[in-house]
Amino acid sequence: MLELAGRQLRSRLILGTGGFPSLELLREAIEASGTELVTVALRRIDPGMRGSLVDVLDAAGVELLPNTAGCFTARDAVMTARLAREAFETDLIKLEVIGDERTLLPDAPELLVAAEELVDDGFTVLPYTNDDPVLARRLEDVGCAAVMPAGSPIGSGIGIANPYNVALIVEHARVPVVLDAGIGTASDAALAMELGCDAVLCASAISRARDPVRMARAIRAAVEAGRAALEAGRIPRRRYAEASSPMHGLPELSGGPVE
Amino acid sequence: MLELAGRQLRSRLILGTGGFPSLELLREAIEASGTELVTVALRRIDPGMRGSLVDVLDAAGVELLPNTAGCFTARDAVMTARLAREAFETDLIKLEVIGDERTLLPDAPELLVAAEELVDDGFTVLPYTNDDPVLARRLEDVGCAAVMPAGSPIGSGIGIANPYNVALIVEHARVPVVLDAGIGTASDAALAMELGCDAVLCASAISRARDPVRMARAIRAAVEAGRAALEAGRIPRRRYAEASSPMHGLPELSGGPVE
Amino acid sequence: MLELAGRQLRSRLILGTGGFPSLELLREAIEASGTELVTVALRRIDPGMRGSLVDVLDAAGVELLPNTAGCFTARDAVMTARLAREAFETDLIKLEVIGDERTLLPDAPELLVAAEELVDDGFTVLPYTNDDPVLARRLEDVGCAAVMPAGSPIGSGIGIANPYNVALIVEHARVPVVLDAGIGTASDAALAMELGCDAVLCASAISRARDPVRMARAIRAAVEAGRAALEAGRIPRRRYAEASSPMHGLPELSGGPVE
Amino acid sequence: MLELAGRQLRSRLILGTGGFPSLELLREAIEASGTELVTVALRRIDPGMRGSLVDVLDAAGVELLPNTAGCFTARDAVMTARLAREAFETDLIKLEVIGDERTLLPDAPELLVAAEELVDDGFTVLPYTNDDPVLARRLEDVGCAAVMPAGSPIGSGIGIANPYNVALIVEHARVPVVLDAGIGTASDAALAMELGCDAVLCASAISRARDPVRMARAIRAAVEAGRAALEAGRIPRRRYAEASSPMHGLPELSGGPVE
Amino acid sequence: MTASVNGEPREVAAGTTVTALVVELGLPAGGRGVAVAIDGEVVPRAEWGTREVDEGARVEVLTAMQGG
Amino acid sequence: MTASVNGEPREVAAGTTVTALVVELGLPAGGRGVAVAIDGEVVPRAEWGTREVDEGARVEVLTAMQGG
Amino acid sequence: MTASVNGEPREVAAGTTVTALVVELGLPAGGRGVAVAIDGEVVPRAEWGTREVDEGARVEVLTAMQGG
Amino acid sequence: MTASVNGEPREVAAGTTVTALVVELGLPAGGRGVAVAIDGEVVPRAEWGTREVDEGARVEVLTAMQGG
Repeated sequence: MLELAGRQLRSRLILGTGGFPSLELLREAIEASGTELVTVALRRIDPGMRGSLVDVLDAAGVELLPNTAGCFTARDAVMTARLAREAFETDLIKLEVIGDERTLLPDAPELLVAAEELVDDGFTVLPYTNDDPVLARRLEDVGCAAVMPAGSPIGSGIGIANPYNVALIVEHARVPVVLDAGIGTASDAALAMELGCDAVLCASAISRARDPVRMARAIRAAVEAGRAALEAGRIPRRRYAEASSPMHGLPELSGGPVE
Repeated sequence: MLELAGRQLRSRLILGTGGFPSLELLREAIEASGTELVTVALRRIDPGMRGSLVDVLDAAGVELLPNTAGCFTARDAVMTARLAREAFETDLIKLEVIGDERTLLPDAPELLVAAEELVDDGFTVLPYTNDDPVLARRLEDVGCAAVMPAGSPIGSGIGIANPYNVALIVEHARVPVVLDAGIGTASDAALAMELGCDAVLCASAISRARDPVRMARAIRAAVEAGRAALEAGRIPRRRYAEASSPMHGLPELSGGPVE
Repeated sequence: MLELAGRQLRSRLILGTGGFPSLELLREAIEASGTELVTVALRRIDPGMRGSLVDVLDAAGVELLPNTAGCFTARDAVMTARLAREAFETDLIKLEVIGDERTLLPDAPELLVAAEELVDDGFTVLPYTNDDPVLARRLEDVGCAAVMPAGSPIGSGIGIANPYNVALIVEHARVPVVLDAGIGTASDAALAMELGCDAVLCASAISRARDPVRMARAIRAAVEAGRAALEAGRIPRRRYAEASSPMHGLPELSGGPVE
Repeated sequence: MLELAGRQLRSRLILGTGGFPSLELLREAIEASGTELVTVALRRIDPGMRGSLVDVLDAAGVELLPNTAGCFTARDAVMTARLAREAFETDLIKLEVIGDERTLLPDAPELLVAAEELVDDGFTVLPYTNDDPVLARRLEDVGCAAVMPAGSPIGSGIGIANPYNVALIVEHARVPVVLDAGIGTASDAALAMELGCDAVLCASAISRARDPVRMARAIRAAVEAGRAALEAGRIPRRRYAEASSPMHGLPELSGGPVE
Repeated sequence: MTASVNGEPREVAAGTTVTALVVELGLPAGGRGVAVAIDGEVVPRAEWGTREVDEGARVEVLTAMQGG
Repeated sequence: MTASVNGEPREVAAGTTVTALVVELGLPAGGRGVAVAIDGEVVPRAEWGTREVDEGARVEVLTAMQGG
Repeated sequence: MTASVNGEPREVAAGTTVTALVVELGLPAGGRGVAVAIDGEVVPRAEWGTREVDEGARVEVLTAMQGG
Repeated sequence: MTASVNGEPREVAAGTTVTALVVELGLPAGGRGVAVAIDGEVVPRAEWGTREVDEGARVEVLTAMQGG
């Protein structure tokens, strides 16, 4: 059981809803993924939009985690969080304060300012951060309910570019660590869990895969595999081989009778 | 369904039986792993041995894959294979011809000689090989039913030291490729499958984990995850980010009424 | 020629003076390294200290780059920079604002505050930063004369943990990028330059090597090698081989006269 | 000084002559590289060829190392070696027996057969091998004067795909180890030397660089850097930082007079 | 009377409340999943029924989109 | 009469068959999971009942062990 | 009269200037490589000759050390 | 008389020695950097002056090329 933001979650996979070609595929992927928590963005109403995202998500029985994607300043992010609270009647917020259009990596100082302000305003803040262990600690110190470091840029599929930093974050954190952004495929998700992350947040790797529903199943299994492997206690890495068949009791097979 | 050596296998995980602290743990790990094929070694009878390995494996309903572990020459390996055929009434053989005690890596020329001889003698040969794409092709050419490249030395837990070579082997192979040796944890197994391997053979990573049964479950899930991810068609790796939330429809949040 | 902070430097290696077992070894390493710029720290006078560091450095003809090592707040770092200016009559400052004793990685928000204040106060600021491309850009925006990302934690010898991020920083920077911290050996320094860094700052890798003077020579050669390789334009990485001997003109060697 | 094949060599860089756009560039690159030993291939005379390769190489004062590139069988390689001995009056031979046109990786069993035959015939055999530690040992055992493992396929520029295997070869070898094939840029060459290789053989990385002469200089410096770093004894990799400035003697900078 | 709604000028009758505007835009009356800001300030749902849209007001009407 | 069994000298009665030896060693009569070589040659199970162990014979009696 | 010098209490004569203190501490008179702060403020070198160390002042006298 | 030289048919006068053929092909007489095989066998340089090219012989004349 993952305890995150006061919730008890059976699934350690948080699903981003961006990038799915249709609401129907999103619905199926949610089911395949087993997720209990999904992100949504807040945007101007689109007159041409067919079907209601919120209805689909409510029917799926998942909780909403609104984000502040697209915000480049603490001010905009805070405002967006407040709008999201009105829209979705939740104090949960995935806080994004982007610093760079090219990498969509967060702006550390603005992120920290926004996090502090939202915590003070009663939000349960889940910040999307970079893989800097110091910033992760600062976010925790101002009262964030988790830290969500990027493995690599959003949608890049590069995986965990610096496992060493993610391990440092995990080692030091007293709140849950959610690997957010960069996952490309199942082994990346398994690795995140083996590094000690408490959960994985995944959007593009699933929604933009050739077969999103199958990939949802794959990432779900990978998250479970990585978590179980962590709990099972892996063997150490060794420089040399260690035989898995006994090296004693070998027969003497060469040749004739005893002289 | 994996078609391997004329069998139809639902599980893509082959379990090595070496290193389990007890037959009971082995039995539980077999069940947890879902495997249908397990390796055994052939050794001089040990008067102190309690319990029958073969009985446990027969009761578990798995097929035996005898190995030639501990053989350093083609001659010994061929002889051991013939003894195994008598003992287990099977033409399946995991062919190992070791070249070096330190790394337990195979001896390429001896391996090829033994493979050819065993194929001619009617065996269904599954050779443990190194990650050399050329040798893999030669083994296939002499009639091996699969190739089983080492990710890294047996029991080392290093994982797949050279994914590039494993990918080259997969790309060229017309027989199943089984990643054999070196797996340390779940993400390694998932990666093997994502590289296109048809199955994973795993002993020490499971048997020597702190909790072998849980690790059996982890590796099983990882193999399924990696396979599903391959089939689902992963997203490409990109140098830059690709937004997973729409970059249009953003509200104008800064400030007062229109002037 | 490297243009850094208004200086024209022939050497692209900046030497940290920390960790040398003696002033004599420091002197020899400076000579072997070819450096023209070396860091110094500012500390309370130590009555037991023998020999004058400044005299050694002045005699070697190198320029001093004082640092603010050991500062954990913008306030302390700014104060230390001002003291350094008095002590060494230089406006150059290697700005360090540490966020964590374990990793000695910088505190992003404090670093940015200190950088801005020192730039406003007329300093030529060379900030030690993490490998976050967004923070690097912010530091540049407030007027820093260079950015000096850590390859990995100070003294760790891990090398460049995330070459991808360093490449992103280089790609975007309009000021020189100096790879600072984490270098373990020559190939790390060569890689830094190949990624496009303008210079390398190196202390422990040299000062704590078994033979510091020889390592100074090694890192110097590596920096020159990496820079020359960048300028020479490396071959692309290819998935397959490309013959380096002609595949035509091969003789027909098998056998007898033409039939 | 490198002792290789009975020669005393000041340069640890062996240059492959394939791929240079002109003999003039080859001549300049030889000079820039400092090499004393260069490879040549043997092919049918080309009536259109201008300038004599051998004259250029003789004038440069370098020794020739003929290769058997393009041979796919032990028989062809042995014959080619004998022709090379006649042509160049040398018993040195870079033995290549290729197993696969796509990767140009060696065919292990054929290579071993050819090596043994050539050693028996009085050649000084320098075999191009893969990175298999067992095969390297076998080649040494039949009397090869060195082993020359591929870092990755010829001309691929991938660098050293499996440093772990190269380290295993070095650790065990009693003859010089020359990293042959796969080098893409300077840091790859430095890494080869740091892994303990005695020399590097490099063709495409230099000859096909945008500026071959500058790249010759770069790789030369990198080989020297890597070798010096090995001899200097690098610092260990540490998980955490180790300060390079003293953590004691820090001033108390915050505030007013003592109360 | 003209206001700006989601960046576009729009004619609104004097006295139009936020609730009325939202319904006019074809959104569910309940407002689940919808948020409104006027002139850079959030309008809490409790005030939708009484808060009128003024001449020149900059209204943002937002709803859930796939994202993140 | 002495033979070598699994590397150790062992007294065996003259006329002892492979089957008898296997049973003597406490192994199941059926022989599932057991293989026997004499003087470096496999003894097929079909011959166990008739094949006798000679003086000085080098017998290997092997069985399944965890491994691989 | 007592001041704190680098964290240690130290007797200084009334009217002692920074320059005098620096020399007392065995540092070069020129002051190259030395910096002084009193009560958390930098004392510019130009003021060393005239600035006196007060009772209870917290003086930091710093110099170059290997580092960085 | 016809022989195959480097895979191409070539008229050669009866009694042509290897040395003569090499010179005919425009190569240095000394032969530095040149090797010759006839019918799959190396012709040592010492025999070039006396070894004649026979009718139908398969001659390979090789020289140094950039490579490796």
